[in-house]
Amino acid sequence: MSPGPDFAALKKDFPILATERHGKPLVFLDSAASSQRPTQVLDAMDYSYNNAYANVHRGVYGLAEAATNAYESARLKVARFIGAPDSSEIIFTKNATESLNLVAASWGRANLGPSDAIVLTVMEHHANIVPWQMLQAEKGFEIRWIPLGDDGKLDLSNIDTLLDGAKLLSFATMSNVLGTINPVEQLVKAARKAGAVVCLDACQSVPHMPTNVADMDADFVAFSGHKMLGPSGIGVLWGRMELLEAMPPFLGGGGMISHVTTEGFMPDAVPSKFEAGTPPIVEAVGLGAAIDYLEAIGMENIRQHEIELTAYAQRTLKEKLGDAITIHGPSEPSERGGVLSIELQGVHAHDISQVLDSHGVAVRPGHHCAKPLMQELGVNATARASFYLYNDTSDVDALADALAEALSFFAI
Amino acid sequence: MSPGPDFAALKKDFPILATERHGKPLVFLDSAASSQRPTQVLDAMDYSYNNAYANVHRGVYGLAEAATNAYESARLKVARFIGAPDSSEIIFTKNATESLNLVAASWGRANLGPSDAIVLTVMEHHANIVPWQMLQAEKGFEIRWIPLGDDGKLDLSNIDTLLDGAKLLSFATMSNVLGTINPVEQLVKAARKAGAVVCLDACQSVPHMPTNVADMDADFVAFSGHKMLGPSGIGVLWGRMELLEAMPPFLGGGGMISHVTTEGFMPDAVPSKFEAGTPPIVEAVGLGAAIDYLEAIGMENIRQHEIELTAYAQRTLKEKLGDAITIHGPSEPSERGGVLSIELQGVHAHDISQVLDSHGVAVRPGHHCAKPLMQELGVNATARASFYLYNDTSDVDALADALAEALSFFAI
Amino acid sequence: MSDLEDLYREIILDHYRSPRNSGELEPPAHKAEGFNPLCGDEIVVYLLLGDDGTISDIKIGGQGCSISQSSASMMSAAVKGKTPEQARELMTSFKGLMSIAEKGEELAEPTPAEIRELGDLAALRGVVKFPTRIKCATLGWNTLDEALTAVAEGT
Amino acid sequence: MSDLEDLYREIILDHYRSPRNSGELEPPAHKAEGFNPLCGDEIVVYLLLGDDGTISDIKIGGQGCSISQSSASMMSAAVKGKTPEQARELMTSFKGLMSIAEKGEELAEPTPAEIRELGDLAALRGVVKFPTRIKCATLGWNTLDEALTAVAEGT
Ligand SMILES: Cc1ncc(COP(=O)(O)O)c(C=O)c1O
Ligand SMILES: Cc1ncc(COP(=O)(O)O)c(C=O)c1O
Repeated sequence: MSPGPDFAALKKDFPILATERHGKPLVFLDSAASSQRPTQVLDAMDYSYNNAYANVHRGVYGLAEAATNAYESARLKVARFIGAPDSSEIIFTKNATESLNLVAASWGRANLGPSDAIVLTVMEHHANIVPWQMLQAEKGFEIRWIPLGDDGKLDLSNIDTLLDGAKLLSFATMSNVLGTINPVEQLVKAARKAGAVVCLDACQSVPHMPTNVADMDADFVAFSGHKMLGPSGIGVLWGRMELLEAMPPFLGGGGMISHVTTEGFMPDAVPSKFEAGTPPIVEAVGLGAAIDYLEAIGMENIRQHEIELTAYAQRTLKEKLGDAITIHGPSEPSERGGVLSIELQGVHAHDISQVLDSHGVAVRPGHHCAKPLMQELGVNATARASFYLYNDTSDVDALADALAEALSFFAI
Repeated sequence: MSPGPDFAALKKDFPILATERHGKPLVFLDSAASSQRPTQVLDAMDYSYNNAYANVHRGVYGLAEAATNAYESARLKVARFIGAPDSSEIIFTKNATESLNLVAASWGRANLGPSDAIVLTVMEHHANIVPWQMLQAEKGFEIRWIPLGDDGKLDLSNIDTLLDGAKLLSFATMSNVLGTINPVEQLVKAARKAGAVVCLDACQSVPHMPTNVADMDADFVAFSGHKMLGPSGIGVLWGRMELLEAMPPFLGGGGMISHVTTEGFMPDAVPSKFEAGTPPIVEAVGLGAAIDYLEAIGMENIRQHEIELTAYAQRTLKEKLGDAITIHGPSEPSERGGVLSIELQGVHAHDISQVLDSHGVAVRPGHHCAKPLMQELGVNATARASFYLYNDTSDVDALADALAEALSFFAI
Repeated sequence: MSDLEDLYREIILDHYRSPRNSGELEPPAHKAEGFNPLCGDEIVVYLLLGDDGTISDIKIGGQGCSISQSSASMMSAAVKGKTPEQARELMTSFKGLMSIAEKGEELAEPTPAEIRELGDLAALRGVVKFPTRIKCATLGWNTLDEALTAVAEGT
Repeated sequence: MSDLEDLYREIILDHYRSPRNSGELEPPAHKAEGFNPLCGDEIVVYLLLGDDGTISDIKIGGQGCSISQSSASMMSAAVKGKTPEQARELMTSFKGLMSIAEKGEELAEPTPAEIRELGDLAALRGVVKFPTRIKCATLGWNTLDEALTAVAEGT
């Protein structure tokens, strides 16, 4: 379909995609929730466990050094992958949710008071809402919301008013429900003008397109390993060094101190300061291998592949299902990711997903952890189909066929 | 050596133990920092990734259900393994450090004020010190310390005075430096008498001996997967249901809410309330497989094996190194775990470990994240050798030989 | 019959398309709201007790999938005219059908008599094969349970 | 020569066993404390500047392994009588030997002239093969750096 890498050939790297459901080949369309992973990633982790595993940082014997090197190389890879100026600005967490909680609990608790305001958007994932609401209950600041506009995009007509006097703007680079790619440059500029710190929930964009945190000019960027071919159990927070250095620690424990007495403790330098306890050692190695895999294909190519697949899906689904289908989010494929939130007339999302499963097609029903957005959209659930590099037009065809079946099954 | 399972045969389940260092077979004696893991655990995780992986809880398609079942079965296994009355009391975290921070940030922040006191011991790991010091800086309560007595044991002569009016007693069931097994029953009874909540850092005991949280009559119990043959990236907090239900959430995000609007959120029930974001899905499966492996051998047998190995090590090291060696901690093997903190006359722990490594023997030098204890002992580092089920007398012999070499290398 | 057809029996689809007792009741009727945190389904139960202590009126609001909607619809039909105790007994039978044991109770398959009592609701037994859907099927019941508690506590 | 012997050269063991400039200095001498968070090693540097602006006296306290102790001992001997600038130049050469580049600088192997200047310290080059030990070798230097900064800021 696209020039460059042979996307059709990639499927064989993902053993799970060769499995069956109810005697039908698995059509996996839920990568926005969590991706699958290639053999290369599992092999790298097994290699680590079987040849170079020990706890990191605190050992001088060879195995501990090898494990530490593997863990720190993963940090270097992540830094390079997202264009971080300094690899010490990469903090490994357990998931993007923890990354965002870290920003709220450490930066937020130190910087937000009752007379302050922060700005979020109504299309945020709960991970970028609830940590702020929890802190709000403690500190009493105001939360302002950028509303939804047309075609699944944000309404930025009042952005300067909303940002006026705000200390923080935190938003998703790409909506996990609508696929909308938010205008990072415009938003960051507006935030800078207002003097606000900028936090990006980049969970849905980092896996799917080139990322350069320096170019984006953000202060914090959060994402998860499991959505980008990496293992479960690891997330990333990138932060600007000056901010990270000024922030108090988040969790306390081993590895994050330089000294402890019964009287008190002195935190270690960044990033150790924010990595209390035994980190996700082998998960970092797996994430590093995932990055190697993604870079070999090329993030530009992946983005291009997904734009084409999204365009094909929009066309095919409309052709096959006509007015019975609603696909939320921007109509222009280049303005969105491969995340299609679908409504089917007279068929609840839960039931769509159930019927699709019986055809081997895996899509996710629900609010996708974005209830305020769902309320805005006036729906309580959508069936979400999301693409990744291993999906192709045959998957879209299977989706269209299965949706047609669901429609006829529930037709009155 | 012991009747029952054939411990000598277990080594073959651990591929890393068949690797070499500097042309010498690896003698891994650092399980107190992190254990190695058998093929069975890696196979279970690979199987999950390759056959039953999807994000948990929020999908209705088959793969998501299979992943959810696998994740929840792991919870059941953990509950059974530690004798938890209700599997909903098992919370999966990223490590024991997060588990203890959860208790401090959620229970502690809600329950401790300036006129309160909590009690810790001087032999705590930083993971059970720093979270309380961080909260102390915010809330201003008093921290009282149970001092060290003779033979590496706690001095409990003033325990009732120390606990008088205290709201919490938190302590390690087994010291990761001294190996001391603390008298849980006596301490919990004293705490109950004083009306204090009891939190146990069971990192070093759960992997090595039978655990029953109901019998221990504790309120919270924390431990890590990676020290008990499980993968990195997963920890456990068990808590008593009434307390967990009354506690505010810890991290906010997807999966821990029942409802969210722009105005606020309603937390979900326990344990979801405390599991924000995509959990360590496959890590839980790996931990479940580790528990299967441990149970097949039997925790009583493992404990017995380690008592015998510790006795053998105490004897052998003294014989070989005489007065040049100091082994910290209780002299009686049945009162301690297989954790030997060693000092060698005229040779710093760092150098011991370096020389031992050149003989293939992996031991950890340093303060073992227990600086207040080190200060108490008057040393700045020890070389720690720690045993697990895969160690045997040949490993102890290799340790003794390598220590003798280190002594002669540094002899004046 | 495939699992899917077993799940979506005709009677279920019928209740889904033409829900019984759909609507709202004004106070003094009691109201309880239930959420399925996994999928966003919402059920609102409005409950009015008559002078004889039986459920004199019940209405169901909210939105959800065929399973949660039909189950709530069937439930409303089944409990109308019953006392709170009878309604709760029915709930226990229904949860038995869903393989859910109440805390501290043994899991008990409903007896043939109980199944007869369940009527249309018995058609939901195919749900058992789809564990995540069990929450859909029981959402209405759990919400009814809350409404009954609210009535008893006079809140 | 094995890696281990390359690491623990005789001259290193000599400085470890008989550390130079061991002890304390009273104020007005400046004092800085350094910790290696990984292993617990501690170095205390006491520093006195003469009227000519050179390091007129230096003493080393603390405890640690052969590498951190010998490195600090060698350092104390090497910087005594030097100006703060000269001491810092030496530090840069030493860090070059340890393959550590200062922020923003290219990693530069020390020149033969610089190595001559380093004297006994050059014996520590075997440490490079043991990355975790590099922190031991540089602990004294980093602490000296702090002491020099304290002097400059008059704190
Ligand atoms: C936009 C967005 N933010 C945050 C998250 C939370 O990520 P995780 O569950 O890995 O913490 C997700 C994924 O669920 C997401 O799509
Ligand atoms: C007694 C004790 N408590 C807490 C911890 C912290 O465990 P983790 O690093 O897995 O969070 C450890 C292990 O390092 C330990 O030995």
